[in-house]
Formats: sequence, C-alpha cells, structure tokens
Amino acid sequence: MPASPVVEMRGIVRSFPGVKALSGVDLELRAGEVHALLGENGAGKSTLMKILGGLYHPEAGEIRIDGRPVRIESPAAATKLGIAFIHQELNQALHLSVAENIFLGRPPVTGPLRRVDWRAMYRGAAAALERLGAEIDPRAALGGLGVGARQMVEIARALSLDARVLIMDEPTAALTGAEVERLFAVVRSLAASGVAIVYISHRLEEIFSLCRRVTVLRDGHRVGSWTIDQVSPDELIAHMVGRQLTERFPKVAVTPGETLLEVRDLTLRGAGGAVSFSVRRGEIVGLAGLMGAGRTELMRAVAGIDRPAGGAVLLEGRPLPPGDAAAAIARGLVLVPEDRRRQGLLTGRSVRENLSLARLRSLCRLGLIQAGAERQLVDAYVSELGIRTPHREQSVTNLSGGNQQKVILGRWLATSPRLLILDEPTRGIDVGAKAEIYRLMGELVQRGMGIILVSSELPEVMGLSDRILVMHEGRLTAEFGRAEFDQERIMQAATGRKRHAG
Amino acid sequence: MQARVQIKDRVRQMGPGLAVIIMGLALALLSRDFLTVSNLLNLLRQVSINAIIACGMTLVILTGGIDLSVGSVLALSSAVLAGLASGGTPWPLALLAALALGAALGLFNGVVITRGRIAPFVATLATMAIARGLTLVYTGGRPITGLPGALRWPGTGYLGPVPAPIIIMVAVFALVYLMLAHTPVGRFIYAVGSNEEAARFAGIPAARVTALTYVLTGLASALAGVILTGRLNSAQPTAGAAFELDAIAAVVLGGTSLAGGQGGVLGTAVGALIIGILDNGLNLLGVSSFYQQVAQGAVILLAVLMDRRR
Amino acid sequence: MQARVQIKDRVRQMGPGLAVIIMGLALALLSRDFLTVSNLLNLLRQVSINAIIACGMTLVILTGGIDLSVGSVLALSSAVLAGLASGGTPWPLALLAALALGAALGLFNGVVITRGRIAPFVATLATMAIARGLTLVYTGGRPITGLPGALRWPGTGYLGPVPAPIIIMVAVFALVYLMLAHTPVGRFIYAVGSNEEAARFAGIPAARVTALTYVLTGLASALAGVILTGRLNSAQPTAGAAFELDAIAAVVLGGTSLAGGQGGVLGTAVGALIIGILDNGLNLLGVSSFYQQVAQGAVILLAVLMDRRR
Amino acid sequence: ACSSGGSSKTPSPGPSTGTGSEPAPTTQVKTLGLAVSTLNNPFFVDLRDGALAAADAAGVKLIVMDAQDDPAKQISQIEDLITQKVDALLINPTDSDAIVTAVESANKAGIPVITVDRGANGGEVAAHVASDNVLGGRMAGELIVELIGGQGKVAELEGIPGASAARDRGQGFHEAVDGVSGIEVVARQPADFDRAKGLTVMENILQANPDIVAVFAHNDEMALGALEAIEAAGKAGQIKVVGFDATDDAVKAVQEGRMAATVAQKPKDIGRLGVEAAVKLLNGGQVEAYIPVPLELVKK
Ligand SMILES: Nc1ncnc2c1ncn2[C@@H]1O[C@H](COP(=O)(O)OP(=O)(O)OP(=O)(O)O)[C@@H](O)[C@H]1O
Ligand SMILES: Nc1ncnc2c1ncn2[C@@H]1O[C@H](COP(=O)(O)OP(=O)(O)OP(=O)(O)O)[C@@H](O)[C@H]1O
Ligand SMILES: O[C@@H]1[C@H](O)[C@H](O)CO[C@H]1O
Ligand SMILES: [Mg+2]
Ligand SMILES: [Mg+2]
Repeated sequence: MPASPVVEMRGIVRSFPGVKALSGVDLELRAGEVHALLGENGAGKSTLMKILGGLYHPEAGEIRIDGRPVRIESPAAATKLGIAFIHQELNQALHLSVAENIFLGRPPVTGPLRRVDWRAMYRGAAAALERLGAEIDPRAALGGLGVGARQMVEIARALSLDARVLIMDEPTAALTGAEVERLFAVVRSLAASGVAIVYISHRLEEIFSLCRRVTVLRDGHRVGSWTIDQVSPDELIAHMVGRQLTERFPKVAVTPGETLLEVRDLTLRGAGGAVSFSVRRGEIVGLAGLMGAGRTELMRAVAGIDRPAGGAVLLEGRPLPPGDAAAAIARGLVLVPEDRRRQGLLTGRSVRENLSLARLRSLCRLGLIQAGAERQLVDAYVSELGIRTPHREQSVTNLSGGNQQKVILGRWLATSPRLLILDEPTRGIDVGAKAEIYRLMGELVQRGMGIILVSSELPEVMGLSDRILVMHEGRLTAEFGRAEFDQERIMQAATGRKRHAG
Repeated sequence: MQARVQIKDRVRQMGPGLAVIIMGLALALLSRDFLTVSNLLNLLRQVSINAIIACGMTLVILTGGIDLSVGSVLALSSAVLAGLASGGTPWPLALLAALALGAALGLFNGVVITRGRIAPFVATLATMAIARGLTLVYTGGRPITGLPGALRWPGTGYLGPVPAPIIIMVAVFALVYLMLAHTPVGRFIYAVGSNEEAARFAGIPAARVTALTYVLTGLASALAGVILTGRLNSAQPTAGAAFELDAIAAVVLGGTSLAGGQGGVLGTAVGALIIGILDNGLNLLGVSSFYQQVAQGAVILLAVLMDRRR
Repeated sequence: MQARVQIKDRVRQMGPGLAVIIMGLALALLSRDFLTVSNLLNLLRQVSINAIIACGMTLVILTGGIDLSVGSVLALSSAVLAGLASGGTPWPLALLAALALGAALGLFNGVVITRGRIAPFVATLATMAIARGLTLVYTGGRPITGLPGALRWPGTGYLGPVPAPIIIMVAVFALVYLMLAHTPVGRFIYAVGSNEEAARFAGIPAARVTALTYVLTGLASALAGVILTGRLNSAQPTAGAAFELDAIAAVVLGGTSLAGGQGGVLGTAVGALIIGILDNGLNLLGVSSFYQQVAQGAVILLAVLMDRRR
Repeated sequence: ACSSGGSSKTPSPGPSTGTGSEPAPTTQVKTLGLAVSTLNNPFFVDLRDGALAAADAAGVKLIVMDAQDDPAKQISQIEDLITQKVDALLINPTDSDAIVTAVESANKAGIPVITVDRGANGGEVAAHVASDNVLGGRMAGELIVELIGGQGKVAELEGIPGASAARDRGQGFHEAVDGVSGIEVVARQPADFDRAKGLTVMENILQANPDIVAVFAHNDEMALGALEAIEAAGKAGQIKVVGFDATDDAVKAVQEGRMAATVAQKPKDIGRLGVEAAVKLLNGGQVEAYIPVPLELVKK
C-alpha cells in the first residue's frame, strides 16, 4: 500500500436549501483499496461522491489528487483526472444502443475525417460486457432492457474508462447473486491492479466480503474510518444509525387467516405458463427468482397494471376486473413498483403530492381535496417512515434515493391496502429503514393484511416470508414452507436445475 | 421555515408578474392614456380571448401535450354559432351547439392522441387543418352576419361597469384554478404530466385525464369563439389564425413547463397580460408597425430571462 | 440477431415510406400527369425548400428542441441577399452574407436557449418576431428586386436535366445524414436529445452541441431563402410565414420524436415528400381548395396512424 | 396548416370545375387555370365567383388554386397548372415581383397569361385586368378630406405590411391627405386586412386619440372591425369610416349609415373580364394589354 493517498477530501461542506448535506467531511482513498462508504439514507454519501465526480461544487473544503490540490469543475474534468462514476440513479441515454452508452461522449473514431468507428465500438462494448459476464447485445437499444441489464451497462461503461479512481454508488441494487459475484471478481482484480474504489452499499454482507476500509457518515458528518477487521457488522450499524439495532429480520408470528388473494391460471402476454397461487390474511409470501424470471411481470398483471392474456385474480373471493389498476387499488390490492424513478416518482412535484396521490379521492369533501386532512396524512407518514425532508413541500427530486423510496412506499401504505405487493421494497434503503420496513410489515400482517414480497435478496425473503414461491422463466417452479427454507434448494429452483413440486 | 419556502415558491410563481409591473410602470410614464380605467378595461377585454384559450392550453401543456388546433376550433365554432343563429335556430341552442362542437373537436384530439398514440403536435396540427378546411367549406370563405342581439352580449355586453368578456374570463380562470389546485382530477393532470407511467401505477386513468384536457381546451376555444363572434358581430372564416402561438406563448411566459407537470393558470393569466400589454402599449405609443414585432420579440425574451435570473 | 435488430430499425425508419408509396400509386392511377418525369422533377423542386429547412429542424428536434424562427430567418436572409446584391455588392459576397446571417440568427437562438436557459419554443418565437420585424424594417415592407442573374440559378437553374434546388437539397441531406450517422458530433446530438444530463456527465459539451443544431438550422433556413429568392426573383418581406409548421410536420411525419433522441433525416425526407405529394396530388386531382385542407389533415393522421399500427 | 391549392368550387351549385386528369388539347372544351392569392377573403371569393360564372357562360373549364397569400406556394400551384396543360392562365399574384418566375414558366410552356387585380413585373403578360389601387386610396383620401371639411385627426388601418394592396392604397391615401394642412394622420397601425385585428387596433387607437374624426381602412374587413370598436366606445356616427372593396357587409353598413363609404373594386367584374379576355385569346382574338375596371365610391 503506497504511503500517500490518491484522493484526499478535507473538510468538505455542501448544503442545499433547508439541508446541510455535508458539514466538513474528510475522506482518504488509497490506490488498490476498496473503500466502503456507509451511512443512512440522506447521510450525504452520494453528495460527497458527486463532489468528487464534479457534479456539485463544495462550499468549503479541499480536494487533493496525488497530493496536488484540484478543483473539479465538471464531470468531464473528473473523467480527465481519472475518476469514473457509477451513479446511484441510472442516468442513461435510453434511445441509444448499449454500445453507444458504454462509449457515450467518446466514440472511437477512424480515418482523417474522424468518422465514428462502429465496428471498434461494438467490439469494445462486447469486450467490456464480456468482462462482466453479462450477456447483453451491444446493438440493442438500452431502453428495451430491464433495470438489472441497464445497471450492468453502466458498470461496463465505468470499467471501460480505465480510471484510477472508481466510484460505485449502490451498483448492485438491481443485481442478483450471480451477477454480484461476477462484479466482485472484477472489482477485486481492478483493486489488485491499483485502482482506488469507493463502494457505497446498504448491503453489509457485500461490505464485509469486498472492502478493506470503511468510512461511516451520519447526518453529513464523518463518524469515523476503520479497516474492516476492526469493526463488526453490529458496530457499523450502531455507527450509522447512532443506536443498537436488535434483530435483522424481526419475524412476527401470525397465524394466517382465510384466503385473501387467489390467482388462477394467470397467463401473461407473450410468454410463460399459467400461474396459480394464493395468499392468506396475515401471511407474507416471498417470491424469489433470478433477474428476468418474470416476477415483476406477474405482479404487474396481478395488480392490474397490465392486462393478462388469461386467468383470473380474486380478492376476497371476488374477481378483479383484469387490467384495471384503479379497481385493484380501490379494492385494496396495491403494488409498490420496483423502478421508483420510472414508475413511482412524480418528478418535480412535492413530497405531499407524491404521498397522497393514490388516495386523493378519499380525502375529498364535495369533490374538493381537504387540505388539512391531506397535510395530516402526509405528516403522519413522513414521521412514521422517518422520511428525511426539510418539509412536506420539498420536491421529491431533491430527496436522497432511499428517502424517495420511502415516499413511494408511503403512498401505497396510505391507501390502507388489504394485500400489498412489494417489488424489491428495500432496494437502496439503509439498514435502519429496512428494519423499520420489516417491523412495519410485521405490524401490517398482524392487522390481517397479506403481503407478497418480491426480492432478489434471498436472506431477506427467507427471513421474512411464511412461504416462498420460486419463479423461473415465467413459471412457478417450486414452493417452500417456512420449515423447508434452504438457500441451496431455492437457488436450484430459481436456476431451473431441479424442479420441485409446486 | 416552511413559510419561507412557501413564500419563495409563490414569488417564483409570480415571477413574470414582475415583468407586468415593470411594463405597466414604463407605459404609465410614457403614455398618459395607459393607466386609465377605460384603457385597463379595454386591455383586459382584448386579453380575454387569448387568456381563455391559454387557460385551456395550460391544462394540455401540463400533461406534456400541446394543442395547435385552438384557432381553427374557435373559427369553426364561431361559424356554426353564427350560421345556426342567423339561420333561425334559437340562440341558446346555437350557443350550446357551438360549445359542444368545440368539446367534440377536443375529444377527437384527445382520442387520436391517447388511443392512436399520435404525438399531440401532429394530431392537433391535423385537426387544425381539418377544422380550418371545414370552416371554409361551411362559410364559403365569407363572413357570416346577422346575429341576434343576445349573441352580441358575450363580446360587447357589460355587467355593471365590467365588460362581459372580462367576467367570462375571470370565471373560467377561477374554475380551472379550483380544479387544478383542489380536485383529484387537477392533481391527476399534474401527475400524468410529471410521470405518466407512475400515474398509471397509481391507478390514475392517464388516457382519460389526458383526453379531458383536450376536451376542455376545445371547449375554451369555442367559448373564446363565442366572445369573438359577439365582438365582431359576425363569424370570420379566417378567425383565430395563429392564435395557438399567442396562447402557447402566454402559457410559457407564465412559467408552465412545456415538458409537463409544472406550472399553473395563475402564471398563464400573467403571461396573457404581458402579451396584451405589449400590443396595447405599442399601439398607444404609436410605435411604427415594423418595429412593433421587434419590440414584441425583445420584450418576450427579456421577460423570460428576468424570470430565470431570480 | 444483431442484423435482425438493424433491419427492424431500418423498417421502422422507413415506416412513412409506405405512405409515400401508397399515395404515389393512388395518384398515378388517378392522374395521368402525376407519374411523368417533368411532374416528378417539378414536385421535388417544390419540396426542396421545406425539405432543406426540415433537415435543419430535424437536428434541433433530435436534441428535444424546436425552432419556430425558420420562416423569419429565411425572410431576413433573403432580404439581405437581395438588398446587397441589387445594391451592387458582388453576388458571392451577398450570398456569403446571407448564409452567415442565417447562421448568426441560429447562434442567437442557441445562445439564448443554452445560456439563457429559455425554452426553445419561447426563444425561437421571440426570434421569429424580431427577425420578421427586422425584415420589414430592412425592406421597408416592399419586395426587393433587381437580382443579378447568378442569384436566380439556385432557384431556377439546372445541372443537366436536374433543377438546381433538387441538387442542393440532395447535397444537404447527404451531408447531414453523414454527420448524424458517422461523426461524433452527430452521435452527441442523439445523446443530448436522449438524456441531456447523462450526456453532460459523459463529458459531452451539451450546450455547444445544442447551440450547433440551431446554427445549422439557421444556415439551412438561409439556404432555403437563397433558393426562394431565386425562384421568386425577389425578396419578399412576408416570405416564409408559417413555414415552421410545414417543416415540423415533415420531421414528425418522418418519425422523429419531438421528445428528442430518436429519428433521423431520411425519415424527414420522406415526411417532406408526403407533404409535397399531397399538395401536388390534390392540385392535379383538382380537389377544391377548401377541401384540400381537410384532406391534408386527414392524410397526415392516416399516415401517422399507419406508422403506429405496424 | 400545411398548405393548399387546387381547383375550387363554391358550395353553391358550382359551375364547371376541371378535373386535371382529363386530356385537354384534343377536345373542344378548353381549360383555364386561375391562381388566386387567397380565398380567405370575400373580395377574392367574389373575384373567383365572377370568373367561374363567366367560364360557365363561355363553356370552358376553370381550375382554381388558392395560394393562401404565400408566393412560394403560388409558384408551385402555377407549375402544377402548367403540368395539367391548361390552355390559359389567369393569375392574381400574391406579389407582382415574386410571380415573374411563374409567368416565365408559363411563357416557356406556351400558355398565355392574364393577370387580374394585381400585375406582374416581368414575363410576358397578354392582358392585365385591374383597378388602380393607388387611385382608390386617393379617392378614399379625398372623400375623407371632404367629409371632415379638411380639418381634424385621422387614423389609418393598414393591410398586411409588405402587401402590394396595402402599399398602393396607403400611397394614394397619403397623396390625398398629406398636403391638407388641417388634417393630421395621428395613428397608422397595421391590422393585417383582418376584422378581429381591426377591432383591437382601433380600440387601442381610440384610447390614445379619442378625438379622431375619420378612419381609412385598407379594406372593408378592417373597416368593419374598426366600426365595432367605434360603436362599442359610444362614438357611433362621430367618426367617418371609409373602407375598400365594397363587400356585402360593408355595402350594407354604408346603406345603414354606419360607414361613410367604401371604394368598390367590383371583384366579380375583374374575374369575369379576365375569363372573357382569356376566351377571346384562345379563339384567336386580340385583347387590350390593360383592361381597366373602374373604381366606384359607394356612398349612401
Ligand atoms: N439536489 C438536491 N437538492 C436539495 N437537497 C438535496 C439535493 N441532493 C441531496 N439533497 C439532500 O442532501 C442530503 C444528502 O443526500 P445524499 O443523496 O447525499 O444521501 P445519501 O447518503 O446518498 O442517501 P441514500 O442512501 O438514500 O442514497 C439529503 O438530505 C438530501 O435530501
Ligand atoms: N437483463 C435483461 N435483458 C433482457 N431482457 C430482460 C432482462 N431482464 C428482464 N428482461 C425481460 O423482462 C422479462 C421479465 O422480467 P421481470 O422484470 O418480470 O423479472 P423479475 O423476475 O422481476 O426480475 P428483476 O429482478 O429484473 O425485476 C424477461 O422475460 C425479459 O424479457
Ligand atoms: O383588393 C384586395 C382586397 O382589398 C383584400 O382585402 C386585400 O388584398 C387586395 O388586393
Ligand atoms: Mg445516495
Ligand atoms: Mg423485478
């Protein structure tokens, strides 16, 4: 390990209207290390990295690269300094091809006229994807891919920059186990070749398997930096949230009641087989599967977002009109979508409007929204979910990623649903908030709600579910009762290696 | 703290208002005639037609759409109003028919856009051509005259000292403001404009909400047509040409984003005022007609730039 | 698999081409005069002015912008060209000045939009008014005549059997096509239109790329103005009114999305053809002028709907 | 909108309309083309109707195209008429200079050209049928001088800036009034030949100049708009309004005493005389190079 750090950030201060995001934060990165940056949602991790990436300018503080003070005026300047950035929120040109996104802003050129060298671009892109083991067509339009695939493209892009400093802001949020493993192998080899890597994640297992040092932020302050063997997971959590968290998956024992939801022979447009399952009151049913297994598609059909090709969805014994999300919501079946940016956030609108959206009709008197009732509702959820926002009129766009997720969750909880479908509900959510959501799920089932939990984090599904359904290529391939939960067997069913009686 | 932010928001909303005030002061200094009650009423009456259309246009633009057909819809509604009324149809029926026609043309736009998935620009451009063609066919290229007196009221009447077009305009703005700020449908309009997919996930019938904004804009255009018919005491086949540009300019000057999801009708009212004051003021000052257009362009730029600076 | 994707893309791009073919066949059956070499050359010559403007407009729209000032820029460039040339300036200099003026007005648009952060709609609306006003001031409201013969060539000359406007049009499309498909700048235009923020993060000078598209559109408008000046043997103060709508219609009919990031100039060529064939065909068929507008609106709707259906 | 053109027919039982696809030369029925600057104006609708009626009477076909005041479009339309091999062309140019290319094309194709209402500044024109707009403006000016006794403030509503009719009528009007010392033209604003604009511009002019005694509008549409403004301001009868064109609405207003006068150009006669000249030419006859259509002041 070289004596002098590659990057030194000293006393970085940055505030936004109503929020002091960073109040004098230090960070030191050394060549060849994977450095974890931890903290609750809104702690300031992304802001600190955006400053290093040239997106924001600090109000005070100093940045040194190789010991020399620098001003990083723009993302382009950061790239010139050898800093590559994988952003938390996918920010890509969806109309362009995968290859063009990987080479965005620096297409290879050839000849005296500096024509774009398409062959070289496709070759380079294929190579970059290959390195990650991602089977993605470099010529495909990016907009047609799922979040996971897009995440891989973003990573491939950053890798192909051959940077000396690589910032990874929750790169695995949309990835599943196998992909994460491949990514880690790449990250380790990069570190071995001397690249300094900042790794932000809310998944502690990842931190412990990948990182050498860790810096914890809380409320815009640096709590401390440690080498990873100096701290235990529980200590890290305590540093982040400022208190001890007891149980990771607080499973509440509820005796399931009568059948709440029944899905009969549901067939989706395009592909897959007929799917049948049911959910009872007070039950949490986990839905596991690999990326692209069709869990999201199935849930969208159940919730009436898409019209299924056939089959029926019955809630409390009565069929729901197919493809009618409004009717489903009115009857108490709601879906909290997985892609909060595209499917959840009303960009540019306030926290209040975002939160109350799905239950406005019940806030009306004489057709007019009762402003007082709306404010009350919003404030209740802001405090119950611990949403960090200066006030309820703040534009959601300005909230940290995790807090945006909580606003969307709040929108659906506010409708007092009977059956709640959570599609990757804890993606990008900090440990404290996760615990909060888990606790909430327990409370909700105790009140007789049924929950379908779609999650790519197997420990989470196993920790919380009463029953786990496994999907593979659009079909249910296995069902496990809580007593039978076993990581190995679930993975087998998910990869289609072994069929299990449904 | 919340109060501070809210006030700041209000100030931003009132941004272009500054332009109005500055223009008003300048004109008051330059022309004795500007700041008289009679001229102000005159000004508001002139503004009313564009303002009413722009009010509807605001809704469409809030969903991220645009409506180029407003001028043609106005002309066709006006022609049918005058044609029916001068042909002996009782005026309330003629009025109803004209308004229904406007709404129907708006519905046509809305359906083509939502069901046919055609870009609003193209769909309403087509409607613009079709409605204009039908107007010419219906009128034979000649004005229609011979209106019953009752139909002159919306254009030339008074309620007390206040001209009827002003009353109608204020009523339209009040209703639309109420709808946008205080009803679910209003919120849905913002939601669809901000993120249509998210709106659909929240069970909002995005297509119907979008179509509704076009229906209301068609209705507003027809209503503006009724006022114009009264004012001109006739229906003109060429009425409303290029009105879409003025209406869109009013909306955008008023701070509503063409990308949708952001803005409101109060801003639009101010935007329409800016345009009206410019016309009126330059006329009062007797600025040479050639320079008038230069001045209009420059003032629009300045007004918006000023808005950006704060 | 890769090949498949490309072919599919090509087919989509050629979507409106189907409309052209259908219209062409129908007209060939209905009118003996349509499918003659002389009429086709005639048709292409008529199309050229709109097509060249639309070619520039495509670039602007690809970035997610819009340019309403094209018609006024055309008029002002045309006026300066004719004014200088008839005033004794050697015609190559006059030509250069006219083109430079177009580019400069485009630059003005670009700077106001990127530095002033003004919505393209508003910025170019203002420029539209300003440039029209300046045209009136410069010409005193009168046409300018007395052009040297050389300046008639771009509008009325031939290269062998092919009219000059067609040659110029083809050259413009070839250049812009090459730029879009095969140069970094071309790809930057798509990137900015698809996601400006992502483009900026990737170090693309988004503001400069955006401004460039307005400069090129200004240049294209001026070039179209040169052709029109030749065709009209004069500069007309009112030239180019409402040209922006035809140009935008051509772009959108050609499948370029108004939201930016998607489309290209081949589609635009087809879009301009559709509009031109409609004009020419309806004229040849002797459709009454009032019904022509109805037919045009309907055909535009059908063409786009057909495109959606596949 | 997009654009327009084409053979046209009134909704009323129309006289013969050509369908361009029919072979023309071999048969006896001759086809004429009429390119009108705009049909969104009753003046030109009348001109067209006069032409259609004359064509019907003479047993010839008449194809009408409407350029919507766009010179580029007009040239294209004339090219399309030439493609259809019409036997003679009647052109009402949007602009006298801009039309030259089209006239030359017709000359090259051997098709005789007759201009109506507005002339062409180049090419070979067999005949020009028109009334004199400068003279008409002067007539209006002189009448106003007479009506107000050579004393008072006067306003002028101008046509579309740059349009020839606006230029010529303005020129004639000023020739008449500028020399009169007691008369001051206090306001001169364009209202684009449009009734709605005539109304608002007049409203504004009245705000600044309530003591105006007469208005000259470059056409009747603007005059009628101005009249609405004047009456709404309670100044009915106090301000003399003189228009141009003698459209039906305007003539009625004059008869009712609301408008002082309108300069009649007799557009129907212009259209009729144009067709008659063309027919004469096609039958091998001779026509005068200038066929004047007398102006007439329509007063009560
Ligand atoms: N553009 C902005 N405008 C206003 N406030 C902002 C903006 N960006 C961030 N903030 C605020 O700054 C604080 C820090 O946000 P940041 O995005 O750095 O958090 P984070 O640690 O990355 O959280 P997460 O884990 O949820 O991604 C938050 O309170 C957030 O609301
Ligand atoms: N990486 C990818 N590349 C291409 N297509 C994909 C990808 N991911 C998903 N899809 C498409 O989406 C369909 C189902 O995906 P869906 O989102 O429903 O799966 P999921 O089990 O929810 O996985 P995820 O974790 O990605 O949400 C697949 O059949 C596939 O067509
Ligand atoms: O004579 C006509 C009419 O007056 C019309 O109103 C404008 O154009 C002129 O040429
Ligand atoms: Mg973050
Ligand atoms: Mg999923």
